[in-house]
Amino acid sequence: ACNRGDATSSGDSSGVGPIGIDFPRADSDFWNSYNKYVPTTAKDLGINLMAPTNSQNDVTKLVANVQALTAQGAKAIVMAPQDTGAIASTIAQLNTQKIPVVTVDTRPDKGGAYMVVRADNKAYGEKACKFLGDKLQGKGKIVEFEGDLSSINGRDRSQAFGDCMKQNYPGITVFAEPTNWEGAKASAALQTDLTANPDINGIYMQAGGVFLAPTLQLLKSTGHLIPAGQPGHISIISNDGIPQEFDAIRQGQIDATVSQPADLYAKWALFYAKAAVEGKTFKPGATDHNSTILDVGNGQLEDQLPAPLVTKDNVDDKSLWGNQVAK
Amino acid sequence: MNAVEASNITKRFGQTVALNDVHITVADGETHALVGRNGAGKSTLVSMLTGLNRPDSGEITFRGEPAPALSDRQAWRTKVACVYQKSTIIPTLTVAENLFINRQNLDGGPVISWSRLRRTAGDLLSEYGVDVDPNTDAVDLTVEQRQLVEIARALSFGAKFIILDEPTAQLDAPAIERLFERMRSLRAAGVTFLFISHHLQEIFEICQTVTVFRDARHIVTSPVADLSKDQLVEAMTGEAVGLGAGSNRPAIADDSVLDVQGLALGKHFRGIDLSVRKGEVVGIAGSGSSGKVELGEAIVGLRKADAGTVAVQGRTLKPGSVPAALAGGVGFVPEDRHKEGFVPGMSIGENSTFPITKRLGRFGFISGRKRAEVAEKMIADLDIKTSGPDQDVADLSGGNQQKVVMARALSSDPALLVLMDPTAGVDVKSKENLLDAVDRAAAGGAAVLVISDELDDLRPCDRVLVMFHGSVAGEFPAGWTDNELVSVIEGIGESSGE
Amino acid sequence: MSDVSTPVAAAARPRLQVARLRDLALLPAIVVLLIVGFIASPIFLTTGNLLDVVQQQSELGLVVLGEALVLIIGKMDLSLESTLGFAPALAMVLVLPTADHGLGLGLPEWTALPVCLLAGVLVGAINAFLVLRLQLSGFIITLGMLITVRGVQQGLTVGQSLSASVPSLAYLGNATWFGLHASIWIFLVVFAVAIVFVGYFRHGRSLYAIGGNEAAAKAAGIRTTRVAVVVIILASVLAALAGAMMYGRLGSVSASQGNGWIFDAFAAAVLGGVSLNGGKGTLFGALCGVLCLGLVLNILTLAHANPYWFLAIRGAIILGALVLARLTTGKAQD
Amino acid sequence: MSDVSTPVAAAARPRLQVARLRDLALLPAIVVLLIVGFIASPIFLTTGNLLDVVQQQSELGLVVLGEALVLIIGKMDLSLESTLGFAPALAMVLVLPTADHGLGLGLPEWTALPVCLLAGVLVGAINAFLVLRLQLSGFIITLGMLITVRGVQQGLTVGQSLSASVPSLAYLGNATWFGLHASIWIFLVVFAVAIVFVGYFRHGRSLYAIGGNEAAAKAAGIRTTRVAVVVIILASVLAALAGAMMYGRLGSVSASQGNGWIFDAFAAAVLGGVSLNGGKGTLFGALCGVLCLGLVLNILTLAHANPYWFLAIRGAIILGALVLARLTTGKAQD
Ligand SMILES: Nc1ncnc2c1ncn2[C@@H]1O[C@H](COP(=O)(O)OP(=O)(O)OP(=O)(O)O)[C@@H](O)[C@H]1O
Ligand SMILES: Nc1ncnc2c1ncn2[C@@H]1O[C@H](COP(=O)(O)OP(=O)(O)OP(=O)(O)O)[C@@H](O)[C@H]1O
Ligand SMILES: [Mg+2]
Ligand SMILES: [Mg+2]
Repeated sequence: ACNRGDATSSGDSSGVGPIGIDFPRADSDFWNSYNKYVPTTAKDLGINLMAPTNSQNDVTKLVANVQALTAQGAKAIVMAPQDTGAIASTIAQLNTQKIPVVTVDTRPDKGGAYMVVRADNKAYGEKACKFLGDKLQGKGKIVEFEGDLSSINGRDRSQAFGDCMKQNYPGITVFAEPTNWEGAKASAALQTDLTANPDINGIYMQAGGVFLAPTLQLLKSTGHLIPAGQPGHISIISNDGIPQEFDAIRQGQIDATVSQPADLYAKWALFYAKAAVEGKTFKPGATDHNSTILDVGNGQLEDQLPAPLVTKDNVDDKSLWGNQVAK
Repeated sequence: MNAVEASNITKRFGQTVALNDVHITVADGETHALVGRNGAGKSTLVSMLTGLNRPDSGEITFRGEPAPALSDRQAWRTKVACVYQKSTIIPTLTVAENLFINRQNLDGGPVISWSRLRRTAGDLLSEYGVDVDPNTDAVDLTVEQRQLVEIARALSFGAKFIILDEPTAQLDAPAIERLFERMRSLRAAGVTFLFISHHLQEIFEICQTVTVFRDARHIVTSPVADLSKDQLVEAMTGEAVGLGAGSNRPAIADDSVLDVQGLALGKHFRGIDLSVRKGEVVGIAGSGSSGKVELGEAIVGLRKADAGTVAVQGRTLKPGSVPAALAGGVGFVPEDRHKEGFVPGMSIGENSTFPITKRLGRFGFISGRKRAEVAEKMIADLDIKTSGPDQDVADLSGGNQQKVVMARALSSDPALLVLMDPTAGVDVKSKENLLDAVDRAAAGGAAVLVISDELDDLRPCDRVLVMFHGSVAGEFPAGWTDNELVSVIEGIGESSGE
Repeated sequence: MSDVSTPVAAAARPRLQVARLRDLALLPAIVVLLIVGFIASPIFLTTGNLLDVVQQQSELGLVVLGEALVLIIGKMDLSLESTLGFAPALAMVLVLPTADHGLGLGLPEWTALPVCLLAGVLVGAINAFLVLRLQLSGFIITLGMLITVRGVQQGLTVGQSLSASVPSLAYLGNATWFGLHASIWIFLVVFAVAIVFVGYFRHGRSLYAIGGNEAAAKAAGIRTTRVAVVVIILASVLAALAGAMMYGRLGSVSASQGNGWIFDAFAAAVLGGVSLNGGKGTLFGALCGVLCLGLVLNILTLAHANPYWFLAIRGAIILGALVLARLTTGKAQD
Repeated sequence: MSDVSTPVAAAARPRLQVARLRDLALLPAIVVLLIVGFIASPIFLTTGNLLDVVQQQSELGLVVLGEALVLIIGKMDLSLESTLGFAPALAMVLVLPTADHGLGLGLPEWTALPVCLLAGVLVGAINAFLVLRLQLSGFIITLGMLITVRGVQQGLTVGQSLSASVPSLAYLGNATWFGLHASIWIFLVVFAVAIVFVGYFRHGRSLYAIGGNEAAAKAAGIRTTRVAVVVIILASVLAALAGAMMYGRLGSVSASQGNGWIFDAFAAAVLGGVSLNGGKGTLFGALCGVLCLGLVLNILTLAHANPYWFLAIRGAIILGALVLARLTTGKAQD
């Protein structure tokens, strides 16, 4: 710790900024990919990026980090608040200091961000529901691994999936299992459910990074891991879009995933942060990168990035971020 | 008027009847002795008389008024002060605060003045001749100091009725004498005492009336002057007296078992040379600060000496290692049974057989049957009052706990037996039992070292060494008189040995 | 077992200082942290930054105070971390309309703060009943309560963050008094009062007596059960108050508010010399512990420690502070 | 012998049984759970389902066994939950190529399991050194180690889940022996050995003596420090073994593997009657505690309890089991 007076560590110190960024966590595959995209993207964009902080999924740490970043002269802040309510007063305060905020992945409940960059988590749930519902032709039993019930993304996915199932596929029974984003809990719940209902024919996992390996392992050891297309196959759809999911799709172990674009998150978050420092403004409407900027209320703009459904048909698409990282 | 009158008191603990329809009346201004064997129910009665416990049935009055409600501690404290047998010192607080616990605001104001508290505590301690810094954490006190602090506290309340439950068990002679002087002058000022002790000569020294309990029942209450010592012992034990039957051990062999050379430890003792032969019983006497206990602890490995050697049966022991000492054939009774004597929560059987678990089965396996056999034999030998070897030691009375500690020391048939204050808190009959056991061990060829300032413990010794300020100040062959021993213990007498 | 020949009363002054050293055991560690922080960033030693640290620690500080009091009487309370979220959440669902994820009971807005504190009383009273009356193990009971209380919050709020505005509840967490955040004042004043209370008042001292030897305290006339009940409830109320302040500072109460805080609370208290065995340690020490943890985090943030190694460095610093405190005071801990 | 009032030796048998009652305190709760489970789902009482429960609890079971042993000697170890993830993760990064998030050191694949267990030895040895040698508070030291060890895992793996295949490490977690999962065998056999060891063997009994009164144990010739070192290291090794089994069962080691498990481990041990004060409780009780927690979870899963109230129900059941155990045995806990 002898970088006295030098809070910047990557990017171009003559570039735009300095821009501060907080990583929400460093213990999940998805966020790890995002964390790795950030510095390289910053360099490409000519941003003077401050060394990132990490709030370990704790809003009080996030608030403290933001205070430290502003004390060190951040001109704009990129964050991914996992608790979207509790960040309200911090954002309000940053606004009074005229420091624009870009949030990634989540939208602050009270707005106030310069731009929100995210994919629609409700859409994940819906896509998963439609895919599974059609695949099972409206009949059967599905186990759903819910994320942490107190996380907005987990809740959005659960709600959208549940509502959609109820409306469109009343013939399907959904066993919603609270997992707290823990693979071990998911595995135990699935094992119990399979014992009680050997005819389970679908699984929806809300985070491939957490649930994929335990699920496949359990299916293998209980003799339920039957490739797609063969009788007895359990249809599985996941969320995240990590390389391991793509492998599993290729091998027919799972059917699909919704790719949550880690690379685009990094790219567009930094892009908007830079634009904010440069004083640019944006309006609702279609963008040049295949997405739409929406006004989600109170003038809060949100760039909803595409979150493509990945199946056997498009799993080798080079533009998917999961195919760009070395596994 | 009676300071206290308790009638028809019955108390059970589970299956044990601790008090069976007993009564006691302590008249104003007298010093009343309560005696009885270990487990007779004395301490249980004390807990009733001080409002810590409610009798199952029976009635207690103080000067004719019914006892206060159990929850009204303040009212109890105005009626009676007490030194309990179990320590009521709070180890994490300073001595000063312990002395004035729950009344730290000496001036009655809301805020505590610590400097005033310290001063007052210092005064109180020096008044009772207790040489302790009031700022010491109580956890650092020695057993004796702790006892003195308890006594000073109880006396400082200014209550007119004071109960002392075995206050002298862990005091040396001068401290006991100071306590008695104090009690006499308080009695002259009209204070009433209920005094519990297993030292019967103390009863005759300061008490006017004595009540005897046996097996949870009241046996007799009588003026002390009307009873002989033998009658008193008979009332306690229920047997005609056959105590003090002299020992007839075989002659002492020539080969020495314990050889201590040039042993020294900090400020406790230095230059100690000592040897004890097979079948010989050697006593070490001395006051609390003489270093005798520390010497014993260094011999058995509880402390590591700075210099010198300890050899048992010709083999030098690794300093500061109890396992080495045990392996070398040492058995011992530590000074503080609560601290080092036994493991509460474990049974008598286990506690008494720790050193010999190797012998109770093969490959580290412990045969419960063998253990029970050994334990039952020891329970019979030492007359431990218990429901059986599976009883938790924590549920025994103090004296019986001490016997379990003795049983542990004897379990390995040691070549050298080191006993530190072995009869503290043990009743007369049990004391005989313990000393008999010592005798039997010596007769069986063990060398025995008795470290105590209890003259009764030292009487069976073949010779007694007296320590004073860390060195041996004198040596007496059997047949010494109390006076000559005590004067050397206190550093005022001529030593006959040197 | 120690020396018979204790120094006599003349040595009182130096002895006292040695006894006090333990409370100050963290000071060397704090000094080292201040130096390291100064090297790490020029921002560190500014008043603004240090006040930020104090403010950020204010809620944890109240929880630590409550936990330290409970530890001093020889009990423990793990459920404080759940009370931190449950109490304000309950207050909010009671006053909020259903549109804001409330229960729509229509309680007047001003009742929110009292209800929040009452929720603290409730949780504390249940703990006290189970632990003191039924004599169940405090550890496992309050662990069960930790789970239950958080679960009830999750159930009541259907997992939602409550971010509607309830000004009366938010007031303490975002007001400014005499130019400083109200939470800083509350934190420091409450601590100061508590330090004086347990240091200089008979009832305060009785906490130490109870923790040191309950039977002896009872024999000395201290109403041990009553004191313990009051302390356990007080700790819960402090946690509820901290929860309200947190809502004021952050603008919402999430279903995981306080998650994992109990570790930090214990860490701060024990780091500051409070013993899990009861009867030992000072509130001043606990205060130092809270500030120490806050400084560590602040320095790591200012120094932009590698996010992946952040945790390891943080843990290593805590271990280092412990070893340092041990070596400078020479006292064993427990 | 002249005693009149004490029950005679004939009463020894019944006394023994009363003493043992505490170990069986959970049996009524388990019976109630079995009945409730049977009502909740016809599947519940099938061998398949009950074996599932045992398998799911096998890793927690090993951690509980380790924790119970440490608690019996009067210490505690919070860092076991981190060792559970760290040990297998370390083994994996050492044998895996960089492409699989390893360090690319090229250690042979078969070394993974020994390295994993050695990692347990290492963490345990550091704990033992700090707690026993430097005499620092076990709680705070192992809490510091919990953070540090997890942090080192996060640093080494750059936060990644390791899901590459390392068959030697995975073997114990997914093999089948005599028609049952290897993990079930390991869990039950290790527990059985431990129960017999601490119940009937000299060195085993010494754990209780140390926890009950360390000074007395020392005076009885027990090498207390040596025994404590062995127990603390053994507990870490058991956690490492559980970590390897978990990898085998789940197919990957995530950066948060074991996160929060220490609460469950303590809950199971204390629920089963093991005291945090040392010297008390049996391993059979701890085993019952583990199974109890597993049954609760299993029943809630089978009954498809409302996810939002899941936690609250779970907490309430734990509290209920405690109160039931208290009422049926009439013994206070600690
Ligand atoms: N809390 C308790 N639980 C169970 N039994 C008890 C309890 N307290 C005392 N007893 C039993 O009651 C009986 C009387 O014990 P008490 O302590 O009153 O004896 P004592 O006369 O004071 O003996 P000593 O001279 O050894 O101190 C003993 O058998 C003891 O085991
Ligand atoms: N003997 C003691 N036991 C316990 N704590 C003590 C003791 N002496 C002092 N303290 C602690 O030290 C702190 C201050 O003590 P100090 O002696 O300075 O008191 P004081 O208010 O200056 O008294 P005075 O003004 O009468 O000298 C208090 O918080 C108190 O808790
Ligand atoms: Mg007694
Ligand atoms: Mg002063």
